[in-house]
Amino acid sequence: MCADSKNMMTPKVRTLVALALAFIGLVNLSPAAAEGKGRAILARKILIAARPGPAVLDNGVILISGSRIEAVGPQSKVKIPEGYEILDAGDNWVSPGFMDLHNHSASDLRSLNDMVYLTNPGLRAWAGAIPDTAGMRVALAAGVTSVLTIPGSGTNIGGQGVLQRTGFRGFEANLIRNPGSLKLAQAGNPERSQPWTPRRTFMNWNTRNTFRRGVAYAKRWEAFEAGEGEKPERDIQFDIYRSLVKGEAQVSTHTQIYQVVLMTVNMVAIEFGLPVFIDHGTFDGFRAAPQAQAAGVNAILGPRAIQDHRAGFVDTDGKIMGVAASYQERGHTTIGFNTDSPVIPQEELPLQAAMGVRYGFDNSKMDAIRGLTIVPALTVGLQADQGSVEVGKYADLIVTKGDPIDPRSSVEWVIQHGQTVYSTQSERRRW
Amino acid sequence: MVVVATTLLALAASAQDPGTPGGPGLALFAAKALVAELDGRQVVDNALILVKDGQIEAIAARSEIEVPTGYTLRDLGSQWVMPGLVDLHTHVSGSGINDTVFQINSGLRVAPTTVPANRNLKRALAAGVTTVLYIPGSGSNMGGQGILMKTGFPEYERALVRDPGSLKIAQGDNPTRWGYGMGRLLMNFHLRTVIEQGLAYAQAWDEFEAGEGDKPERELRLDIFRELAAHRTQVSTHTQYFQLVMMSILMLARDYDLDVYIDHGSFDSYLNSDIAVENNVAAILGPREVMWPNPPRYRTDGQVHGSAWGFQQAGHPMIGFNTDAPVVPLEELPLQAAMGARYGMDNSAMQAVRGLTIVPATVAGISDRLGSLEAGKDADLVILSGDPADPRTSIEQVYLEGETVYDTARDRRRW
Amino acid sequence: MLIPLLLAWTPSPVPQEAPDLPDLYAIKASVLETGTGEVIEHAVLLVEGGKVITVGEDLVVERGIPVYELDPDQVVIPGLVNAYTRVGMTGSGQSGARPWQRASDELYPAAGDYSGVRETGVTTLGHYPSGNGIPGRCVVVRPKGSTASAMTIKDDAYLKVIMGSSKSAKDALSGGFKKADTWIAKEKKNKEKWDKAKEKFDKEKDKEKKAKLDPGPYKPLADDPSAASFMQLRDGSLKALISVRTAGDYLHLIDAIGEEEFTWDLRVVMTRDMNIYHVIEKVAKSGRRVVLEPEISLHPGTMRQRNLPAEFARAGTPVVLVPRSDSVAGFKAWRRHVGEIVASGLDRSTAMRAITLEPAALLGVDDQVGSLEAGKQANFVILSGDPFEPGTQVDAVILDGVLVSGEVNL
Amino acid sequence: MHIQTNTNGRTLILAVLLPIFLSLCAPAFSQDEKKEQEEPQTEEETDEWFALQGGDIYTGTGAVLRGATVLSKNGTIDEIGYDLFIPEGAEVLDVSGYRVYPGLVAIESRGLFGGSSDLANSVDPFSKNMTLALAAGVTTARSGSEVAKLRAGHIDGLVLNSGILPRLSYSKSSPSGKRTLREKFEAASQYLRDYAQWQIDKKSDKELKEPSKKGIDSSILRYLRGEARPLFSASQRTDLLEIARLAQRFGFRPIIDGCQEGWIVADELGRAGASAILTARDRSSKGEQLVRAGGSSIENAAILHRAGVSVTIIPSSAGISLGGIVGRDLMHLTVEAGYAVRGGLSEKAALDSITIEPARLMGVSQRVGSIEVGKDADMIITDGDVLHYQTFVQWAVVAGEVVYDKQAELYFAHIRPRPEAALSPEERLDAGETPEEEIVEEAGDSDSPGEGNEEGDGEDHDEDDGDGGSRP
Repeated sequence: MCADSKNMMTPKVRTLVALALAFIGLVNLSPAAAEGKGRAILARKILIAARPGPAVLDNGVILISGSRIEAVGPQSKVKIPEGYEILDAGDNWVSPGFMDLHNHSASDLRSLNDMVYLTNPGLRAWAGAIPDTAGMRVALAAGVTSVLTIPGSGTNIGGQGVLQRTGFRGFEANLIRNPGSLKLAQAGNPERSQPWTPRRTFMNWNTRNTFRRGVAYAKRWEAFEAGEGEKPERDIQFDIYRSLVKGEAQVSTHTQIYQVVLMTVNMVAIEFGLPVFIDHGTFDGFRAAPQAQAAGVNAILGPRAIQDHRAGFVDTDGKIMGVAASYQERGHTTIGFNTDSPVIPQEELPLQAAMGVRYGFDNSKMDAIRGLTIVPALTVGLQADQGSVEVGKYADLIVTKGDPIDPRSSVEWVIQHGQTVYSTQSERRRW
Repeated sequence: MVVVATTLLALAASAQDPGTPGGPGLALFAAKALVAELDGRQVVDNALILVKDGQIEAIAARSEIEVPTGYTLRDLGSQWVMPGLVDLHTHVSGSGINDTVFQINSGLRVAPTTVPANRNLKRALAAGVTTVLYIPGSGSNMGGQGILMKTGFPEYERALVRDPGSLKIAQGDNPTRWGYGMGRLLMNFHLRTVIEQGLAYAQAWDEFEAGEGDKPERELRLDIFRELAAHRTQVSTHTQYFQLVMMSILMLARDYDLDVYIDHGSFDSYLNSDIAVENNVAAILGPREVMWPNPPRYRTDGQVHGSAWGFQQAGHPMIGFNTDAPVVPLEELPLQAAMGARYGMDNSAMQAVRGLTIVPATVAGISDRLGSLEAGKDADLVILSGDPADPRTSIEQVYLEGETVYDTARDRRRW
Repeated sequence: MLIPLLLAWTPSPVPQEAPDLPDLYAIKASVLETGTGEVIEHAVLLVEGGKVITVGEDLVVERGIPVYELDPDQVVIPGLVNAYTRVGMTGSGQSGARPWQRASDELYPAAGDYSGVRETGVTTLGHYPSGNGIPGRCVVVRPKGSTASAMTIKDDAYLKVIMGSSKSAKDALSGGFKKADTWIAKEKKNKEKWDKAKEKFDKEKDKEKKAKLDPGPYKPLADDPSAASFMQLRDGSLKALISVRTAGDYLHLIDAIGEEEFTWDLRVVMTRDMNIYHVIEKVAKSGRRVVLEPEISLHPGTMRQRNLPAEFARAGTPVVLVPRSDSVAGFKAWRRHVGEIVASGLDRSTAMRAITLEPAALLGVDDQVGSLEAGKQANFVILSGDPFEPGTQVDAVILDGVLVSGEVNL
Repeated sequence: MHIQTNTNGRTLILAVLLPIFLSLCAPAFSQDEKKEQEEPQTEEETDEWFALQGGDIYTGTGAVLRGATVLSKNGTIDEIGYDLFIPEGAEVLDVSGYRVYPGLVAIESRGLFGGSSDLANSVDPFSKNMTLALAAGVTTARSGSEVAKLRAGHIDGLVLNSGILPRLSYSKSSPSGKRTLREKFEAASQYLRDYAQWQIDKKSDKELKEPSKKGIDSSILRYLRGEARPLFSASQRTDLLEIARLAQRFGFRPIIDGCQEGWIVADELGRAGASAILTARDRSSKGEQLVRAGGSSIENAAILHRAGVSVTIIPSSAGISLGGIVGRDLMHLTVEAGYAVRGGLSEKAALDSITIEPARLMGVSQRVGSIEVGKDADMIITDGDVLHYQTFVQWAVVAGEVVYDKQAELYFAHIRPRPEAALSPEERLDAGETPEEEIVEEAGDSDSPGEGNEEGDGEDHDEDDGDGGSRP
């Protein structure tokens, strides 16, 4: 603000503020304030969902100090320090909070698509982001504790997504990373929405050209920062590519049928060498699973979970194929699930995994729960902070009546950064 | 000699009025003076206000100071005195303020459209509104530059307080009507593009003036950013919803370090109050004073939430009010504060009065001249029958720089 | 004793007006298929007056009888019978039940198609009337003759019925029989009335009175044409060819027939995803013929090929094959298409029977045509080779003993 | 051991048969029923026996008979129990290690029967959708005003009842409509009073003539006499309340379709003896101008059930959808019921809500909806807890005949082929699986739970823990 208002927060005012904050209890709804007393959570079954690492721990205890996990182990071994608040989940199960890498609904839903240009790498979903809408409150009550909110697929490059938590109030409290990703939609929707009906070959050329320029821009900066070459002119249209090249953000791709998924792998991952993941991958996309696996392109699948015999797609010989199962059969090992909320209500993310399993996804090693937690975390490079119940990670935990992907298993408790952000004991069940 | 004197008197005839520049001093006795300092005195009972050369010379309890000799005394009896009201969101000082050829019009200025002391302003004056920020409309993303002006002077030069008074930015809604399938994301991108350019331009000039680098080419479109970069003016944002207000705060204030304040933040904007506090972004509210029962994304469980209340909840200390005249008539500015208080704002510490005076004056960077009854500030005084926020209160007199520009004893009551 | 005749073979040029064959002649062929499934080598076929006198292996031909010795590659087969065609017909049908309607009423001998038909070796046609519901009755013709009667071999060969999974379709059939019942009841009453009157008349002695009482000869009730048709179905003087599309249709057909007993065969309309295979066993048990195209279809929802004609045949159902497309071009491709499903599993002799004797039986003219046996019409085709080989040409077509296409040299 | 459980099994059956048969409302139905049941007999000369052996039989009445046998004769269940005598030539299906449940009943369906209305004459008994519905466990479904069995491969013995669920409208959207309906009810109940009075008076005064039926809505008379129940579509609190009041005032039991805000007025609905047809996951936010509770709640089914409202569950889409977005159509009826459990409904009530409850509403509970002697042999055989998302129907039996066999159909044979799927559900990651609850439930309505069951739930405990421990 101007000279005068710079000191608008005089000490007096500041204390006032602090008081006020304390009163209305917004404090417990911001991660900053999480520090302080420790907690211990005991449960009959804890889904560790580590990768690599164990899947389950029976009769375990989780120690939380501040916002992070301090220790995990069998109740017999782990000693609970003095003064720790003990939450006994009893026969309930504890698992890591779910993460959805294809979300639109943590926003005003009016800022999804800007239809003026085909490629808009400079746009930011941030400008429309609302992490804790009424709908997302329900999602939180279903255990969805973090989402990647991305622009729509009305154009080839919709803009930059933003990674948000869902447990707290306001944007900053919930911000995980911005930019979270660059949203790429190769085909399927963009051709519909343009009055001049571009087709896939042109869209691909145009997208590819944008990527080429973006990567070149990023390289120029790299060179400059390495002391070679002079300072490039700042271009916010292409800044995102600096993050991509550094691996600080990924390309989240609306990509579906075989040839399009193949192009995602060949163009984005192999030709441009950018971190990218499949963010639909449905219909006969699974036919490109081996290539995706080879190129290290993770498959975040949904919301379509099955594929039957359809002209133009694939001959399933009458079988009704599970999409996730089909990736798995073809050797893909890093498979997650998404909802494309609001296409599927955000709170039904776990159902996506359940349906994956129903239609043949091998869950004997408990990869379904991983597909909702550690896999998405790995996919966007957050595995150090979240995605599994391991020491040092944020205490983003959900307590369910049973198998967390079973629709019958209600969520009783949601803990984010060590704080209870939802509990059916203190309020009517939202979901 | 005498002749000279008489001629002098004749010449100064107008300037004879006490309190005005060149005139004798003026001493006002009032039952109550709403001082409205930013951090300090709020009220003085049985106050004595000394006015000299259009400025406030001193203000204190009658018991505390003597009236210097030669001063004209006026006893206002049971009436109150308060600083002139300031409205930072008005469009009624002229016409032709919505150019929608381009989305970004950082170069446009409202100055050439101004009609000082027009009918609207006169009525506003009669309501105690002495200073307004006259800004472009929100038809485009960046409407242009507003001016700060006083409502009571017919001459532009005298009326003008500061040009540029602000840069007007409109982030959502209205500009989207502009067409081309443009949504908020692209508008946001356009804003960032021009701000980046502008700040770079400003920096280039600074470097040049510091003797480094060569003289940048002049660009009318971007000059305003030199003012902004130097914190000589502010960004006034048409911003309402949560995510727009969030952008005003985090992008404009935090990321680009512009002096920005929320202009008519409504709906669910107050949910940003904590980051507004963190980033020293003031909240000027109105004309929508309550959250609609059915807000776009949030649920209030049917409760009606006052915007001012909402910001106050998070302890926001800088809450002001505006009318967006002609959306709401300028003379109803005090009503905005009244409604803020009605819908839950704590008014125990005169928050309503502050929100009409010192708060807007401060965020507009003119609190050195206006916004409170402090020695050295312009003698823009409002003489009224009681609590300014109360619609029943009548305005009796308005002084502008010591000059009586409105007096119900002299003029027909306008409001 | 046999007089060997050397004959110089020359490939026939542009087919000119075929020279007539004598009334009595013999054909010597290295291979002859009778249509019954029997294949005769070194066959001799003796024809007189347009009929087959005898056919057999190495028969002695009396001196003086002209003998046409065919080229060793050439094969003789019976004239083909297409029991389900409208080639040459022009009428457009109505919907609803019109069981009295006759295809013979729209015969047009001058139709250009017939000459084309002859060249394809098809010597017998079953024409059905077009329309929906119950379009009417089929007429059997030879593709030759200047008048309808000259063409006609047999009328009222079958009654075409279209069955579907719908109340209206089912009622059309069952309702027809009900109509018949009510007509019979009425007629019965009518007769009884007359009998009473007659009785009274006979009893009466008084001459004048008797004159008044004379009921005259019995006048039966004017017959209701559609009721009549269903009575004919019952008494067997008329059979039905009922067409269905799906397995469900078949079940609804059986349901609609209920207790009624009459002769009927089945026409299966080939569609892309056919599910008729669900009832192949049921159909086989019923012992009905099935009429369908020599078509490879797909198992629903898959790319798996199904050879339904072969499946029907294997289940024991007599199969009648008709050209895929009902046009002269379709007739030309007919044998080739049958060849395809033979290649993919249909028994060869069943296939031959399915385009000759079986359709003849369906039309009720197997006593005259459909196979080369003594006493039957001398309808046969001389082919340049194996009937089901793609390259095989029609060298000559003989209809009622007369050469109607191509040529045969001494 | 066996014998003991066996007898247990029998007592259980008897214990539950009585109430069920008593609960058969509407004499109107029993006639239809006779008609229906004769049909099969007339067609079969020889009796057709079918034996389902060795499965754990979840009869749907609360009883669970482990490793028991269901014997059906001509499509009707003849005997249930242990060591039954299997007649010569009976078709026998060994389902040891699998579970047997009553076939599911869908109170709404689209496109299962191929045909339009008049199913008997238009059904396509080979339609893909019918097979897929059977694969989802549905053996009875309503189509329009008819309710019919999914007898794949047959067109007879199909329709169980018709003219069902007559609709009435009583909504604040049409005040005039409400008035007319109220008046109709007034008139009808007045007529009934007059008629009763006449019955008495005519004893004394022979001349007295019967009150005229003129202008009386005969269908409404049937509702008032309890011969049929009307169906209302209503979701908003106010409408629900109004309907409840109407029902209580005139004394009929309404069926309410939608019922989204039912959880708010559950007690009123309970008092009115209402039944609810709902989608457990229904999503709607309340009108914001209301300061009271409103909109949908995941607890809707549970709260209504607790208040004595019988609950029937149907997914948001009553058709078969292969578009790829799964979990919301009739292929996932059990998943929808699962969401009701999430909201607090008991497993038993959830199963009822897709079997016996809808059967009752459609007046066919004497034929389908549970596994009991005398009812149709319509059963599904699953590889686990029927409400578990991973469970697949292995065989579907309708009228004592296998009409669906997972391994014999193209669609799902490749998913966990049977040998593997023979795993008992306990070996799965599956906590929703709680047979104890069933036993508890059932202890309520029958005298003795029986050792067989207690034993059973003991096992489950062990294995459950065991499995947990054995996991990596």
